[in-house]
Amino acid sequence: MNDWQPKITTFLCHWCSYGAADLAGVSRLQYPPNFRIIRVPCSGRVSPKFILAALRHGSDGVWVSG
Amino acid sequence: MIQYTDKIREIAGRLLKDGTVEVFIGYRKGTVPMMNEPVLIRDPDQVDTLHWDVNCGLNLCNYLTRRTEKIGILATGCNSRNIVTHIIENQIKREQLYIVGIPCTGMVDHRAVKRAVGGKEILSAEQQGEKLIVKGADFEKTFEIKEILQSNCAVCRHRNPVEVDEMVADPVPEQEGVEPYKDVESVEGMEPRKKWEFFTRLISRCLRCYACRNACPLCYCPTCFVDESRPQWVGKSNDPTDTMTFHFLRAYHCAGRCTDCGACERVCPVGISMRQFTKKLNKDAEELFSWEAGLTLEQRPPLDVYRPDDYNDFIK
Amino acid sequence: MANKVFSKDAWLEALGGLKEHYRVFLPLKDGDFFTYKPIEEAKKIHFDYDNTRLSPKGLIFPQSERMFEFSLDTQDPEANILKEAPKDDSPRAIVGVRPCDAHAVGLVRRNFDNPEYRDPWWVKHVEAATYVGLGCNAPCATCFCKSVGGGPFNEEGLDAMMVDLGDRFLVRALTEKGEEFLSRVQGGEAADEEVLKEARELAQKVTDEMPDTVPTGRLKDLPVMALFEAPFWEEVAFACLNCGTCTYLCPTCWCFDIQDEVYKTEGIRLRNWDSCMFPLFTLHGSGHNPRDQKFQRVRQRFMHKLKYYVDKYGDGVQCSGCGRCVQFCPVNIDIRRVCGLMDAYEPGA
Amino acid sequence: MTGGASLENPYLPYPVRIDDIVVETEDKNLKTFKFVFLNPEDEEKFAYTPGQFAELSVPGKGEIPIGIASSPTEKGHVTFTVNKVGLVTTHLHNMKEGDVMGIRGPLGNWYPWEEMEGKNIVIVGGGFAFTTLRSSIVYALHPDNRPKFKDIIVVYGARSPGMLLYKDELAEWEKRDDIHMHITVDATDDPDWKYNTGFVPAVTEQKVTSSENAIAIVCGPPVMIRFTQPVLEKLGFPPERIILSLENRMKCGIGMCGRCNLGDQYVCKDGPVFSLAKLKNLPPEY
Amino acid sequence: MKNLLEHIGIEPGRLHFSWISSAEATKFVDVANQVYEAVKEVGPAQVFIKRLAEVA
Repeated sequence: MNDWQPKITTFLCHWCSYGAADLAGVSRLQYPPNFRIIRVPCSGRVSPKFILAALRHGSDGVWVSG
Repeated sequence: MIQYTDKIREIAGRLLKDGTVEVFIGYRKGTVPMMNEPVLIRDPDQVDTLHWDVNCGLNLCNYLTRRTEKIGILATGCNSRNIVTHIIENQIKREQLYIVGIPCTGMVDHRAVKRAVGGKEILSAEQQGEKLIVKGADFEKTFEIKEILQSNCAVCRHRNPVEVDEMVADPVPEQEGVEPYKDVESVEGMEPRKKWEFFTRLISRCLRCYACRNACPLCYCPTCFVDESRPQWVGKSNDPTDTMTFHFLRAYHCAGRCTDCGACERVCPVGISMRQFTKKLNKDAEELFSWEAGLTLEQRPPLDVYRPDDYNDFIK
Repeated sequence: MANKVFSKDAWLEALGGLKEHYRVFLPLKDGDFFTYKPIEEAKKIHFDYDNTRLSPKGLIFPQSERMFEFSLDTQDPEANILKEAPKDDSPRAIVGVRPCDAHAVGLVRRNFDNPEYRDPWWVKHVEAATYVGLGCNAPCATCFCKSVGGGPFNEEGLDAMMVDLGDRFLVRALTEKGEEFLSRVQGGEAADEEVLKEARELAQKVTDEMPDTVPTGRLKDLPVMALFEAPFWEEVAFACLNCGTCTYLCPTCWCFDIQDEVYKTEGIRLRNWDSCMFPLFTLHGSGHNPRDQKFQRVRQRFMHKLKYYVDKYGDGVQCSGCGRCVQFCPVNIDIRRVCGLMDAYEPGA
Repeated sequence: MTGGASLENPYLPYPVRIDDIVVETEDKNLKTFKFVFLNPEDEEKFAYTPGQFAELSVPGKGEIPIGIASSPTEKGHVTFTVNKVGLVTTHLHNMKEGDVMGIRGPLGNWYPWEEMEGKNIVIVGGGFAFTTLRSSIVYALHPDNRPKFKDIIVVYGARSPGMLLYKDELAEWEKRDDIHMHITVDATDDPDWKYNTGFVPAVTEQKVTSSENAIAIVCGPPVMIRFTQPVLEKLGFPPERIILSLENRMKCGIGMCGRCNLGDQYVCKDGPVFSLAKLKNLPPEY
Repeated sequence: MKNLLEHIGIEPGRLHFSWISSAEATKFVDVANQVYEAVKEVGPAQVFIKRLAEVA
């Protein structure tokens, strides 16, 4: 089971966390590659339906970041 | 509570005659035992069809949505809180309503009664004071009403209406020392897997008839998420995952708004206790925000306000 | 036609022995109510139910049923071509069916099996089924089968009929399928004339005593548009929640929806029960909805059952009088009352 | 239609391949799809008459009932003109030539061709509902059929010139003398527009002069139908000779799923073509 | 949302919320690692996944 890698659906705010992720990339910071990032105009756009949809589609984790 | 009936008729007749309201929403006696039918009265001469007893467990607030007349409506504690929620959420204007308050000592759980008589057919159920006399073809049984209350009524802490124009009787004492969230706590103590099994079993009989949704005064969206097709959030079959999605989101949409009126459970044709979902949210709202829905017109519910001191432990 | 008498214990044992011939379904207690389940799930069998909460229509016409399967895999040469989903149409015996529910099968047959089209799944499932009825010794107060062309011992639609004679069951075959069923049931003995007479008298007595409460006689002759425009619909519909309980519990409601579902590259087309109570039922792609008001949908349900069906087929209403919708309508909209209103309606009065 | 109950599965679509896609209108919301049957023998089974419809079946998305736009006199393919409105139609619009899908049908009834023999035919259509009317015109103009009918008068309207369907064919029909075309648009600022301007009912009133020995077939949006109906009645068409094509939400297309029920009729099986006389005795829930 | 999901039996480690400014690249990486570890900890999702409908 150790080589199992989770799939994590990630909703990132365009103005905040997406920028941070971008900056992390530019700064060559390392972080795990398991995130499937969906950029949203604001994390307030993330409806509970989205989170359920992610789980229903088999995501192992969901991360919402503003 | 029988005496309420006469008083209700009198009030409704007066309101309709003097033009305070154009329509009056109450109940009439049902055609089968322990079922009363919501009814809309326009004509003061018809107020004698109005009826009140311990089987008025539906939530009349449902019938307010998108109405434009001046309406007289009966309201128990929980119903009045739903009316307040309706007003806060701009589904109806306070000026349109004349709320006739009913101090309520709880509604009878018709399923519990049926269970108590061994599932036999009940031919009549008459309320006499604090007792309910139930008759079938070959039995007669008398119940203390407080023993056969709907489970939400048994733990009710707001029996008297919160927003009224007129009361049909003096307020009743509120129940002391009830523990409304015992069952929630027992689920909270379970392992995730056990919890999942508990809820899967709970809803396994669900037919997706949406009676719970439609009976709920909070569910007034013009298009429910289950009916949306682009994108389609939920499949339409009775697949267990889809059923769970429906119940989960339905409950979630009631967060901070549910008054635990019990209408959803009352109407379920297969007896699912879907309050297990909403009660968890009510408990959280109470613990995290000290909030119980619909107690006041002055304050907006916790999930539609921002306060710097909001609970935010879950955010990293 | 053959018949047999069983002691109650012997009957239960005999049912248990049918496994190699049939998949046996019968009403089992599920929480507060009875529902049809395979006999394998039985902890205890008792034939003392009023009726099941859901009608047995789900055994023939499942709430959700796979119609077709298909692949969306572009590598698959058969991609996008629909194929019939495999079904288990081995013989099944449905035991303990109340006569109203059997009567309903005949009413529904006209829809699914007509001179122009046959619904393959419905037809095959019915063909695979042997209906073994259970006469009603004590019809409920909400029952009105007698008013709609049935009766507590009506044999229509049944292949065999059980009659509860206190400590024994008389089981009579009514069709060839029933004959075959009875020949496969172990135990029991041929009924003598006395037992048959006892059963006949019981049936007669119960039938005679059952009140005939719901008038339907005038429905046929009333003009359809007059009933459609009758003034009582708004009042009838007021309390309605537009839930689908009545239609889902009803043994004669057949409307369905067709949906496609896809998981990865595998897809299925399935059909689900639908209900004329739901606004979505008639919503056009354009957004136009011919029945967007609640009272229109309630009217549709009653008009379809009690008028359109009558006009279309010319004999009898699309209702078997089981009383489920009367008992379980959460707001107590009573089809008996509505039928009375319709039947008594005087156009222009 | 079907002769007697067949044991064939009436829900099973015939597999077809998209052979050609034509964008019909300037807003690009209407495309005409030309389908070829994967199994040639299916084409014979799919024997239809103008006025019928079929269910276009897009696996994974669902089915939609669409009027057949081609005429049975055109062999080797069937065509449908589809407006982009919902889930299935949007997906269909995104499909490409060569893609495989399904067609189920033909379904429903058709225009009363036998009754129309020896009579004048007035065809009134509006917008994208012109599809089965196109089928009818092509069918009626076919040399085998043309002698059966007397005058053929067509009133066809769209919102603007760019919204007209089948523009090439319209132009050809305009040139012929065995069919009287009256094309109209609600409004246009195109100085070169050489046909009529105005709503369909008004143009009908101007151009259709007589109801004598004539049958009118009408297909269009509800508003157009509502206003055309009195015009035709004023011209003296009795309700039995005003033929309308309805649409309702459908799923099964064979009168089983119940949703298109109108009184004792199912729009999908007993319709979609009804005479006005018949409709007057049906609940107006369409 | 998170509470109710946990209540019906979705493990707490599956759903995460955070606030990160666009300047906080290091916080992003920290949180990303935490989320990754938490999800890895609870293992593959077993429930609430929609496959083809389990129907007749």
